[in-house]
Amino acid sequence: MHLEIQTAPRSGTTQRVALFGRLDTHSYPQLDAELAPVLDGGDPPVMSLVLDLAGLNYISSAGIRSIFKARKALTARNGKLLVVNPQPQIQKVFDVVKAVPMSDIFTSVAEADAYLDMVQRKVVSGDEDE
Amino acid sequence: MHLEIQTAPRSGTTQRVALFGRLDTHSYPQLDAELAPVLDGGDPPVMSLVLDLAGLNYISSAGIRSIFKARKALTARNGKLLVVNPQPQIQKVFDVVKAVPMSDIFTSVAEADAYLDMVQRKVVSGDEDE
Amino acid sequence: MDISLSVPAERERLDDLTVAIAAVMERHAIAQPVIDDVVLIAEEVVCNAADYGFDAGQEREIVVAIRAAEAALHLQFRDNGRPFDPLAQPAPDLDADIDERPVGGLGVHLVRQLARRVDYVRDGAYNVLDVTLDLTPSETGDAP
Amino acid sequence: MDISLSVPAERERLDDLTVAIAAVMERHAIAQPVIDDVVLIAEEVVCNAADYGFDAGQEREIVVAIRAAEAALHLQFRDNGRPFDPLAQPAPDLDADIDERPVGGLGVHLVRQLARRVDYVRDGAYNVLDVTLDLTPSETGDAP
Ligand SMILES: Nc1ncnc2c1ncn2[C@@H]1O[C@H](COP(=O)(O)OP(=O)(O)O)[C@@H](O)[C@H]1O
Ligand SMILES: Nc1ncnc2c1ncn2[C@@H]1O[C@H](COP(=O)(O)OP(=O)(O)O)[C@@H](O)[C@H]1O
Repeated sequence: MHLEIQTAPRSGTTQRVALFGRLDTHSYPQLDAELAPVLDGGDPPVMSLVLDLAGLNYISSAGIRSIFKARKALTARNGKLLVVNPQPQIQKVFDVVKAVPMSDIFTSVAEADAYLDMVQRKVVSGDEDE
Repeated sequence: MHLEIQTAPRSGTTQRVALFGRLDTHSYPQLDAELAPVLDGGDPPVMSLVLDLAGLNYISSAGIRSIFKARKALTARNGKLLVVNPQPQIQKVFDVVKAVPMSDIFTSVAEADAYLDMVQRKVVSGDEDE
Repeated sequence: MDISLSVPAERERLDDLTVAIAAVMERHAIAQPVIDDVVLIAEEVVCNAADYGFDAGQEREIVVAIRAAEAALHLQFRDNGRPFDPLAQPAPDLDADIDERPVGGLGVHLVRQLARRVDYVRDGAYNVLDVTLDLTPSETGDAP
Repeated sequence: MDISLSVPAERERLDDLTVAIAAVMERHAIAQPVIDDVVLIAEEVVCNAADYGFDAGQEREIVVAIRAAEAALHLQFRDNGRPFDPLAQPAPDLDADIDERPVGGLGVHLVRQLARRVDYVRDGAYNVLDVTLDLTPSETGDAP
């Protein structure tokens, strides 16, 4: 009845993880454990983590802390954490604590994928802004 | 979400009433009000009241009191109160307070009807025990 | 499970109490018949306190504590109403002719019969009623 | 709605509290977003008390009282932990570079932001935190 985590097969340097249920003070260690190998890297390391939150009903500051930690680990190696389809309660909490920049929140997996493709093309063609 | 009462069209001197939900300290006045005209009589008066409890999930002493009152009103004019299909919680409470004699509890409406038919035939043919 | 709930001792507050108690027991996978018994006991005790326990205008409070331990569920009711020992009440005469019996007086009897054990003490300004019910061994009372 | 619930101030007891609170609010037809906010606030306050509020071995208790009145829901948390005034905490710097911000320190901020109003007093041995939330007019808080 608490948190369920579905980790998709890795696709290139992109990893999709879907969360269902409640990410709170009881369940955040489960997410930390599931994300540890993803954040540790691999060869080549995961550069984009897409968190699909369509099935997540509730988040508290303990859950925010886990997502924040994941985001830091990724940005430290110039990677990205994208969030897809947060439900209203989740979006509200994200807004209050500014957990994820607005530009990293998408309303569908397809939209996030399109964004990642675009970034990828920029990197390959060498015309990335920074 | 509380008590629902379905009073069937009267059939001869038999009245069937089905209860759904909870018969407790909040809802017993509803049953008292619904049964008042039935117990008042009519011409000819109701002689058999069949309470169908298949849909009743919960009863407390306040509900027992209502059923007890109805039973008294009927037996005062040689009528009968039969109970059909009490669920386990109801049966347990009935047992603890001996609310209705075992012989007046039936496992289906058909069984109660058959019993009433039999009593009726006895009355008509004049060979009733008492 | 170790929670206590308090409401004004009024009939209108009964359902808040029982809904909350039932939700906690469901979380701990307590069997439905036990939940039904607890709700029934709470209804009988709270309604009696509300109906008979207080003078008009008196501040009325009732607290229910629930604790599961071993194969037992412990309920404690505590109210600040007039002293009333339900265990001192005569049992109703259930073997009397059913048509002669009074229609009421069954609440206290129900509580005593459904419980494994009931104890009463007057503790200062409080009636304290301890009610113990059986749990089947699978109902741990310790949900994750 | 006028109920208070008390549990030992331990993380393991949090869900008994929130499940019971949610059940009572559902009965009063309180909107789901308000229930979510109340559960979140309870989680933040109870976990903070459990994590930071007590010395090892100290008896730890936390009480939540809920009352609905007019267009507001009033929560009161009362614990016997060390004095802690959440309103005296500096707000986190949310406008700092997101990659430089600390990962924690958001619980108290969330509580303050979700509530219409928060008041704190130390009352003898107790921290008393009053939290008021908005109800939409259709949420009467007075179920039948
Ligand atoms: N809390 C109480 N304080 C004072 N008197 C009580 C209390 N509870 C019960 N009584 C008395 O005990 C009697 C029996 O109660 P009960 O068995 O619940 O049946 P009923 O409420 O139908 O009379 C009541 O009629 C009342 O006189
Ligand atoms: N009940 C409490 N008693 C003592 N200190 C507390 C209490 N609650 C919070 N604190 C302190 O306030 C800080 C901020 O709490 P909070 O905003 O919930 O974030 P976090 O728990 O992630 O640190 C905590 O790190 C702690 O030092």
